[in-house]
Amino acid sequence: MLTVRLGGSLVSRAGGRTEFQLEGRNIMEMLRHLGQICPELQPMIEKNVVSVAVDGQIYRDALLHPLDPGNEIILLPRMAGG
Amino acid sequence: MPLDAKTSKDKKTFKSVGTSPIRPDGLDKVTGRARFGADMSAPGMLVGRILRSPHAHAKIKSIDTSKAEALPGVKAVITSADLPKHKGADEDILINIMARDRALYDGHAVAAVAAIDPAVARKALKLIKIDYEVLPHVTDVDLAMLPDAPLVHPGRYDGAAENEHLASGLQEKGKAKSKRKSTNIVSRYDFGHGDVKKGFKQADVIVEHEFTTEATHQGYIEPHACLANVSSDGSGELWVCTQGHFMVRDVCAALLGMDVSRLRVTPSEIGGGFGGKTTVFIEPVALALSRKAGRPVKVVMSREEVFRASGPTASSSIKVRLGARKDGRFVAAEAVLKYQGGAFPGSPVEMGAMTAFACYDLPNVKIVGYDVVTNRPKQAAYRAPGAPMSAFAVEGCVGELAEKLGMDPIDLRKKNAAVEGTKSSYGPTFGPIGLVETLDAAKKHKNYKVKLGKNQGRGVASGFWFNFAGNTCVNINLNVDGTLALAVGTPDIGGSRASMCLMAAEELGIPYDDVRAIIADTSSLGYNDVTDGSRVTFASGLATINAARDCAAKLCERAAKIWGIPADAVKWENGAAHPAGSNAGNFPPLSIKELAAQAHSTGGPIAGHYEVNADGAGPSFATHVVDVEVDPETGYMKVLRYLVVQDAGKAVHPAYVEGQFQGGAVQGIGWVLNEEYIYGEDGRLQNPGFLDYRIPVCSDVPMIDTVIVEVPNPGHPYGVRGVGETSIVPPLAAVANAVSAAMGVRATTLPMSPPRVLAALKSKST
Amino acid sequence: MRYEAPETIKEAVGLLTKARGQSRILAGGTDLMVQMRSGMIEPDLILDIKRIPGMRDIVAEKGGFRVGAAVSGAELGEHAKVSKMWPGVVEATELIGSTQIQGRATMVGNLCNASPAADSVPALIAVGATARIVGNKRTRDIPVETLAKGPGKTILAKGEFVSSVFLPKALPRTGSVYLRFIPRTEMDIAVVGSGVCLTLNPKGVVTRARVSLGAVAARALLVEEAADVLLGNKLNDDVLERLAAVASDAATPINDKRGTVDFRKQVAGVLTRRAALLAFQRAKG
Amino acid sequence: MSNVHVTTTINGDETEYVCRPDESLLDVLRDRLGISGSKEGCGTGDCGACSVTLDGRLVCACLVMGAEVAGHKIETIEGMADGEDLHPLQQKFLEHAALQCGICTPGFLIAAKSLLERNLDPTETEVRYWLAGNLCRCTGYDKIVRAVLDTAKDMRKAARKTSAKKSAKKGARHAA
Repeated sequence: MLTVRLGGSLVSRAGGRTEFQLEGRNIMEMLRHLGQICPELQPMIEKNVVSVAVDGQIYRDALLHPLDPGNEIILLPRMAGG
Repeated sequence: MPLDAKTSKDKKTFKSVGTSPIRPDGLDKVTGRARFGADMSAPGMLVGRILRSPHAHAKIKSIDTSKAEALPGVKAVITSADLPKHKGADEDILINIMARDRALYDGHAVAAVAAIDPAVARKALKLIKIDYEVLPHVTDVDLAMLPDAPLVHPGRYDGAAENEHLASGLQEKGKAKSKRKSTNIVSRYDFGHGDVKKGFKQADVIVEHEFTTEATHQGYIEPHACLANVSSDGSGELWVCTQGHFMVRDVCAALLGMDVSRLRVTPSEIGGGFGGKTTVFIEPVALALSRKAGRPVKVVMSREEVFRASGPTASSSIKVRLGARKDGRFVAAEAVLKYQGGAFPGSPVEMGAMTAFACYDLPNVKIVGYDVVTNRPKQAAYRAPGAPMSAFAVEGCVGELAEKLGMDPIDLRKKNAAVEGTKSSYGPTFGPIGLVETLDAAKKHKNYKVKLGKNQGRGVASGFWFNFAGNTCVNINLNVDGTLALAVGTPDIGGSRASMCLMAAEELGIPYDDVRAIIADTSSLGYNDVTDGSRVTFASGLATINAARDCAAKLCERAAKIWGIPADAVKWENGAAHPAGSNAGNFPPLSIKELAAQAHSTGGPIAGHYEVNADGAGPSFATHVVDVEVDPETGYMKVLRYLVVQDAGKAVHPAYVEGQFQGGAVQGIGWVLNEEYIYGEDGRLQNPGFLDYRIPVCSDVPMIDTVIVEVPNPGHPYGVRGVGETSIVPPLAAVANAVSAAMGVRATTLPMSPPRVLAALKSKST
Repeated sequence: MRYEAPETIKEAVGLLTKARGQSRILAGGTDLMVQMRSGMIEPDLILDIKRIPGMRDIVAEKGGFRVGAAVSGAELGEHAKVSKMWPGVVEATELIGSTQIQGRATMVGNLCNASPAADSVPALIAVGATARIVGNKRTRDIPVETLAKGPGKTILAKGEFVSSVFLPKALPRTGSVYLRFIPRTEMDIAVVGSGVCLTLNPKGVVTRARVSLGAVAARALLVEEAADVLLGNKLNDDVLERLAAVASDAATPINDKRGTVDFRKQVAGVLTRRAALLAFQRAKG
Repeated sequence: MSNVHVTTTINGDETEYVCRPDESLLDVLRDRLGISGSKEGCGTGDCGACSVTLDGRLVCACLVMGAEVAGHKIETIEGMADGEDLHPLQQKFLEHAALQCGICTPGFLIAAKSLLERNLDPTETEVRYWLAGNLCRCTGYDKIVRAVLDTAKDMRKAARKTSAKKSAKKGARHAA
């Protein structure tokens, strides 16, 4: 089980929930599981508007990045720079 | 995947990296030969011009283009009817580049013409008749959130949930809940940890203020420009000034229903962007005109169009509360951020919320952000999008806390500074970061010791930016003379080609002048993300280093073949292949020039390449110190001295790193003192030009002192962090803190233009 | 649209008189080009007066100087004698725009553009300059403060144009100053401008004074009440404070993107006080 | 719209063109003659990216009419280097990293050259005010001002050397 915390607009979309216990060997599997148990987040996951911070590193478009129960995993909005 | 973390720790001495040679594109830029967006032409080229709404919000009842079409010399006229009707992600972009049934802001495009010359094009625009029904508008973020505000997108946002949140959110108690379903509040963002209620109970001192900032513009000197050429077989070429030509290709192809492979986009030299050229405005219009006219079409925005119809940044309204114990330790912090981002969702409030308290180690922190739509042009990224405004508010409170506690502002920041292992206010735990190092260097600097005179004040502020990485693809081709052609896919906006050449030269052990970098078009290289998020020196640099390693490996293989020994018995050192050890054999080294000269007869051309979705970008922190003098009779402010201290990880080309520091600081000075979007009662922009949109001129600013701190980023082979954006995060707060100190009253409204300063001084004395 | 570059005043007046539609004089062109580009005006005739003899000359006359309509700010600033006699006028003209603008923009253009915020106008009013109007029937000289009727409007009739400005001879112990407020250091339109010209007797008492304010009304103002405060007095703190108060009162500005009513009124007083003090110092020599 | 036929001298070359009366000199240079080193940042004289000299006087090409320059002399960025030899300002701008995006650079170089032709020993303040009509959004002006001051210093040194030698040559090439 992975402990996944939410930040940003994901929190209000998820009805205020900030933490989930999820299955998955990588980011893709984890997001798939999250979409199943929290369908309100499914559109955001599909639209690829989330980033994932794993142990302090922020990953965008890195669906195959491996995850481990020991990781600090935080879902954040996808960011844009200037 | 983090690359070669071990290398970055090992790599301590550099030959090329860390020097500041002349950039490869420099000669063309000092002689007028460099070709920017508007500098290209094509045979048979037409002039494209865009007609724009004079209304902030209006229903477009009808558009009659018949007279314009009949004008001799007019070759095409388009409206939204000539563009595909998209649904989904691209729809907002499509409606932003050409209004569909409502004009949503002053300057919103409504039609476009292509004609044989500018005079005919101008005449044709006047002949297009549009029947508008003017609708109520709203341009202010706080007004747009009121329950009875005019709606920018009626029915689109079911805002009931957001309104509930707003009503029950911190410090918002007592405000009436809206019964209306629709709203201008597009999203709500929540960040934080701990329990702020409990935290504030432990506080000995609490400061609390409401702040506002006005919208500013990136102010790049080159207006948007492109030249589109669509052939009758549907294939097209686009020459364009942009921060991301792959993005332009993909978005334009999607909007116009073209195959991506049929649209080749070549980036021109880019005359500044700062985030403002990370999206499309005129490019799909130029392509659509060219497709309809069957001829090349050049579209160049006027400066007025740039201000009215490109993407300025958000204006904001921010409330901050910060509590500390007597010893200066922060115990609780909270903020509510409201950013308006113009006519479509996507204001940078989420990043404003994430960066707001990122400099500090906070046990209890709560941040709420609201993204709000208004009748203004859709905002675009501007250098560390969202962060300067929230830093202005937070650092203003930190400054006041220092005053109240009687503590040195740098000491107070150091006491609470985020360090490696700190759980950030936006969630993730920081790796190795350099905030404390910037604070120490700032305190040691001579500027911090200068005694201040009458009406003078000193301001300190720190700032943070994430820095991005992302999709990157680089090629290196070995030329027959042993020099290298380096192709990168990220437009060079401030000297990045020089940095790439330095890193390739470093890796291969050859002179800097033997590497020549170009920005390749979309058909010559794999996909590259936009030049944004301070990612280029990091990500394209990382890819360049790895492409160079790939090249070196192939050079070793070739030498091994020539020597008749296994490839792993050859190593690359100082620009030549060497036998790896005495067991490998006794061969004189083969230099890159020797290998290149015989490449064609020993197995063919040699090239290195690397493609990656990079990660491991290291955050960058900065601390700025500024002294100002205020004329108490006129409110005029003079910046006396300015210091930027920032962590670059490793400065590849130190002169351009300093340039980024200095440029960001001066943009920030403009934002805090005089730059603002001024809207009239009619919702029209009143200052769409450089005369009344006042960016700093040369005589407005002093020399900008810099200190480059280098705390290596483990995610990069050389330790590089991005540097472009962090430099604009602290200045708003730093200057505001200095002006507040000089005036003796806190500045909470930006810009602090002289009338506002004088009014603040008056309010103090009464 | 037609471009003409006549070589005599007579020819120029003839072209202007005969022209149908809008005509515009081209001297420095720094306002004309901007107005044309923005679509604000579409003149039928552009009359370039720079090829008419005398238009680009500064000529000594009756102890003062006649400045041709096409003399640029840079040329005026390089004229040592004018700069020495009327530093306030030269400073004001040199404040118009950047170095580049200075290479083209003219004092007469600044005057005829009739902007309430024109920098050179309060300075010209303060020194008692006159403008020479040439036309079909007659040539006349008028005080500069009577040229503008309101923003963008002048008393010039069809066929007329201003060919030169005359700066009178300065009396001994005279000092002229123009100060303006802008939020930046350069490249701005005056939020408030103040021109002061003082003449002292050997004891340092003001015997002649003219005070003018810009950007605080529909046109540049000659503020006689302010001059009255100075007349017969030395510049002590009390006089200066009264001067500032009178100048503030005389200002009837509007709120706009460049400043507020309160701000402009206060700064009108501050600048007039500072300008008077500086003019006093200059007059003392 | 009646076109105007103009004969003028651009970077030493006698040049003829026809233009409409509403075209600026900048329009003519860029769109009719293909001399595109001067840039249009605003079209209203506020940014200085189109700086050229007209009979030796610094102006914004966007505020000069194409029709009015008959018989005059125009110098643009394209005429600044002497063949292969860069003007000392061009060289110093490169060495000091006084450009980032480069769009304002031609205007700054022309303006700075015009300053040094008048004053070979400007103070920092004089440099800053002279260049106040040239906007740069990238550099914060620091390195530009340093490059100009450093060029002036070198050109003064060169001028002293030349005059000491009483060389027949007319001073340092660019030190007018």
